[in-house]
Amino acid sequence: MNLFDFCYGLIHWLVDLINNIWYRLGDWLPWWFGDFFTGVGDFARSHGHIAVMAILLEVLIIIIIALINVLNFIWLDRKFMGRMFDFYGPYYVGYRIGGWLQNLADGIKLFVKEIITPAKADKLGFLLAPIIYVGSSFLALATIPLGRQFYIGTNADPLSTGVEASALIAFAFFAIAPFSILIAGWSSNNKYTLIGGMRSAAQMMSYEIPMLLTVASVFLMAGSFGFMGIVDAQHDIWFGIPLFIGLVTFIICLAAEVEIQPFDLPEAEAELVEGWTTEYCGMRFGLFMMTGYLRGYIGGALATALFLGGWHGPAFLPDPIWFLIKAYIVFVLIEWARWSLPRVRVDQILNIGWKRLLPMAILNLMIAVLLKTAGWF
Amino acid sequence: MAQKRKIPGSGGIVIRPMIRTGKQFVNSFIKGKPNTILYPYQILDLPPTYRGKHTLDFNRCIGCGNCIQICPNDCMWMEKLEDPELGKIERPGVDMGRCLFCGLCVEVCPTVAIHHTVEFELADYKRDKLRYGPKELRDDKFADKFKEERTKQRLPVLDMSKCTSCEKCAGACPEMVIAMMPIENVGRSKPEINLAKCTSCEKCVIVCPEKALEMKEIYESYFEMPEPKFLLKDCTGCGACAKACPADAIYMLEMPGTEKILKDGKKGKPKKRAVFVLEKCVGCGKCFRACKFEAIEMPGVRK
Amino acid sequence: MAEMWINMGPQHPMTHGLWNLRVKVDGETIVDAQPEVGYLHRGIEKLVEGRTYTQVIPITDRLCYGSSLTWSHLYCLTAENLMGVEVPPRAEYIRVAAIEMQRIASHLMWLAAYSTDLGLMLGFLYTMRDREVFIDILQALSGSRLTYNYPRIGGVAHDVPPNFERDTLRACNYMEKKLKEYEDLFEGSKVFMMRNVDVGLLKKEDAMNLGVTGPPLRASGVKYDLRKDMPYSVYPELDFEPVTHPDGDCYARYRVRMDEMYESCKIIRQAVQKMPKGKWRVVAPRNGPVGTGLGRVEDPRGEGVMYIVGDGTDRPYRLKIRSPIFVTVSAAPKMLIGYKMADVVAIMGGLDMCIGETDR
Amino acid sequence: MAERGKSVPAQGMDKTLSRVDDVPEEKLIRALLDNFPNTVTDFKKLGKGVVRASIERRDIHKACLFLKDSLGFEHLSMISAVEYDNRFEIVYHVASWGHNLLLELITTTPKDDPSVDSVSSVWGGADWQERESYDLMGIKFNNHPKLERILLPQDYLYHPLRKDFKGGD
Repeated sequence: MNLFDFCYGLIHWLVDLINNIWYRLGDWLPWWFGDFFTGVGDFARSHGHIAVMAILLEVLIIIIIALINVLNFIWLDRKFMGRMFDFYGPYYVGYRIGGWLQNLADGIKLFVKEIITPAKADKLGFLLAPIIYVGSSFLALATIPLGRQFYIGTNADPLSTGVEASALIAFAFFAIAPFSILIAGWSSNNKYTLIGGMRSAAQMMSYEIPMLLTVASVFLMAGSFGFMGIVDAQHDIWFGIPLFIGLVTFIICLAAEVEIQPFDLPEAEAELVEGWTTEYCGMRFGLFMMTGYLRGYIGGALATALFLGGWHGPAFLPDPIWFLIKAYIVFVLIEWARWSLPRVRVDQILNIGWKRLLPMAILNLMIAVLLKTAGWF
Repeated sequence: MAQKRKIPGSGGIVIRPMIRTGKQFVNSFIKGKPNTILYPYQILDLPPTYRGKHTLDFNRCIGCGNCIQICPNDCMWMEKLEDPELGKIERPGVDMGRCLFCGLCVEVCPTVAIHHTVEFELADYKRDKLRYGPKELRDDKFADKFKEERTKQRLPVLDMSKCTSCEKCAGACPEMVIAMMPIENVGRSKPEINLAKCTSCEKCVIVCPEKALEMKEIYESYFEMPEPKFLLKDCTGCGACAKACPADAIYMLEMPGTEKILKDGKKGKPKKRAVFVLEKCVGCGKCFRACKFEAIEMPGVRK
Repeated sequence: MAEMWINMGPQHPMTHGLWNLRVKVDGETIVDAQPEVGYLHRGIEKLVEGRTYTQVIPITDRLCYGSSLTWSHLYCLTAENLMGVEVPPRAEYIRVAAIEMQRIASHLMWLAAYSTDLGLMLGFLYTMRDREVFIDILQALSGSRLTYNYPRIGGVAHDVPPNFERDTLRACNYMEKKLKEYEDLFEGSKVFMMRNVDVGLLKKEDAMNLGVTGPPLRASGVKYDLRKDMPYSVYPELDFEPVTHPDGDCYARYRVRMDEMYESCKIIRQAVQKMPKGKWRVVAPRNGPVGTGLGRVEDPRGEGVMYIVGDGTDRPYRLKIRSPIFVTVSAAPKMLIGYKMADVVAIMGGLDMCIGETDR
Repeated sequence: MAERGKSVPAQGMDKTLSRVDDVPEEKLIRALLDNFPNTVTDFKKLGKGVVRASIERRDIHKACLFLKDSLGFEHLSMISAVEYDNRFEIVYHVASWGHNLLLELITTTPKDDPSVDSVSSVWGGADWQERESYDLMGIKFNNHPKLERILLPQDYLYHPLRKDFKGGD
């Protein structure tokens, strides 16, 4: 039973439950009114309607899981950072669960804050930037399956592979973010945000290439553009083992794409105040921040699916749990490096991207080609 | 002493810093606890020398106001009080909102009556509440608990009202630090004790027939205080300075030969003049401020 | 991108205080820079004229939040020079130990700020944690945590607390262990070296001409340390070595400060062990004579000089304070031009800005 | 990017060290007296390595150039302006690192014309210090590249360190 099947069954059951009352209501009413009622009920019970509802429910489930994970990530990040820095981290809000509720408290605080748009800002761009940023990230999220049967699908076939080329789609959506950052930086009408936006564009575009080259090696090995095919191909051996260079390159590129510490130049606190988010406040900033962690989650999930065998693991835990555990490990590793390293400079980050990571990615691709032609995969 | 630059190897890209932070993580999460002091629940240990809120010993304080004079921020003031035991007194209050906790008032106090406690949580909702009057500062027992750092010495102190100028103390002193100085227009002399050389042998106290000399504990002073200069020609003998003096260092003595002849031929009361026992003077300048005839000069003291 | 002026400050994470650095950038490269100070001008030189010699000490504490003790010590030196007061030897040793602890605390605060400038939050928390060790000792010594008000004209305010020697030696050992850790953390990291080496080059001639003093000067290869070259207090009796580095870049400044902390540990150890018994304070005269007094010390940030004019009353007639950073920051354009925008924080952070003393 | 600084020997004052060797204070006074016989009015040795000399203001720039170029006084420590009843004194504390000398060079200006020649062309570090003296004490420095207020706002009316300043609004 896959997620679609489950949702379909749930919606079907719910519709039947409601229809039970609905039809009886129709029986009591005059015939011309009762016919209308039964017509509506029949429409609700039709396959197309229930399938659409089921897909919406699937999306909702995936989003809720993602948001809970984002809260977990923020908490984990702060707590882990705190212990590494020799302090407690979140402590009092939600004392019994390790200060987990601190994030919710921060979220509420951001919700009730006033949203200020600078007087000389480009209003439309200023409003659109967070929407594009959040929307593109959620779209990338939608394509990632959490388990063999746990994905946003459209049929109940247990052997279905979901969306064809879902990995390509995920990377396409993942790469929209610099566009919105550039819009945010430009429309804020502030020199810091402008420089931050420009840096972001330069950085993300230069890191997109090595990242996609490593991903191409994975596609090559798996012979598929979809996550299902890629993860299924890793049943015997994770791609992270033969393509270790690719894994390293991918994680470094991921850190740059998600803009975390050694590569967080666009929002460099010391010289650019807060970079492209300087002028944002209230929940708009909250969205940016939340989406930053969401992108961290997506990045971890991508690395898991592409290199770490996805949901494959010993059978005592269900698929999604294995998937999330691996994603968390990748995230914690990135965070660990994040809090241990200073920030690199803008010329250095481009140097690293073009002079180190691109050759590594090409080398990785060559290894993949060799392995594939040798017939080992 | 030119150092060679250590170029970190490839492990320095990310592994070595991560090992360092990982060690700290293990130390503060698995082996022990973080270094943080959870402030409202745990409180930092403060040393006894910490300069927090003031406390005032009413019995020790003589109300000289030296603390008010030395305060760099003018945050202290004198308040007149009526105390059941001590009578009419003057004691200082402190405005914590302006105080910069420099500790000069504590250092300058001649009787070590004012102290700092380790209390530092003084924030309040209104500025008026930060003005701590003497009654709120009062803690007569604090000075006993406090470990005194300033050295004190038992020294003979003169009560001029009892002195008869018999000069026995000067004769008894083995160190020859007591000199009899004649007082102008009074016809008597007063023993002046060079306290810096005194060895506290108490011989002068024992020999004094009128018990005018008494051993008292005097604290060492770190500051050179201004000394009052008395101008006899301007003195009217009103006695305001003697009343104002917090250290009882000024005595009004009669000047023989200045009696007014009254109408009936009898002699009236003689004119008085102020006599300063400078060993007891704390340099507060109250006499200078009290004198309306400018018979007392104190350079460097504001009127 | 066209050239544009950017105001970094007065409210900016880079400034460590309240000043303004106007940089003209071409893309990310700096083509011109113009520091502006004065936002924190409190008129201390004028305030001093209305206070007695003793009352000035707490005011001079407020000159620099990072190293308040060295400034009040400098004022006391100057006033003693004016009045001709001889300080008892015990007081001198206590002062030296306290100043060197203050120097370590100040350098640690610099390291904390510097590492956050480079984006390493970690360094901030580690160094601030270890600075606390010395702050605690200074607190037990003087009674306060930031503005100590400890030196007096003619000595120091209190004698040392019990267990002072034990605590200080322990703190020195702890600090030397921790400094090794910092070296591991900072120099062992390639990213840190990438941000520091060859950044903010200040040539020796420029440094000498522009009046740069202190660690930035010694990092440019000039061996000049007032503690050694024009010794004051009891420094001639203590064995230490002024630290220099030939390179003149940000890394050299970092290295000089780190090595100075080692040297300070050495000095503290000697001062505590050699400390004689006796009085720690003499009574200073209330009125200063007519004349001038001069004090020069090696502040953690450079050469601090005070010039005092007495007119025979109990208040100073004029007190002129030479702030090392005020002069050093005028050399900032020389260091900044040609580097990237992100290097501004490294370069200005490497100078250890303290606006309290700059603006006075 | 600027090239890396060549590692130079730490002691850099070798060429000037040989000029004045024993009893540097007296040699310094003699050198000043020889070169400015008419304008150096007063001199005194204040302590070890500290010398005070007074010079008339018309020669201050020349004297500073001489001090830097010939005597090796490479460091201008401080410029302070002091107001007296009848004059302004501008005190230059000039240090020589090679000889461990500190010269307190005093020049006076009358009250109605407080101006001296700028020495910022001699020592770059004098630039801001002269601006500060101008700002707070109102001493005008001729030939200064940019004589503006530095600590106080540009439109401020007073020179607050003067004794007749009673607090502006």
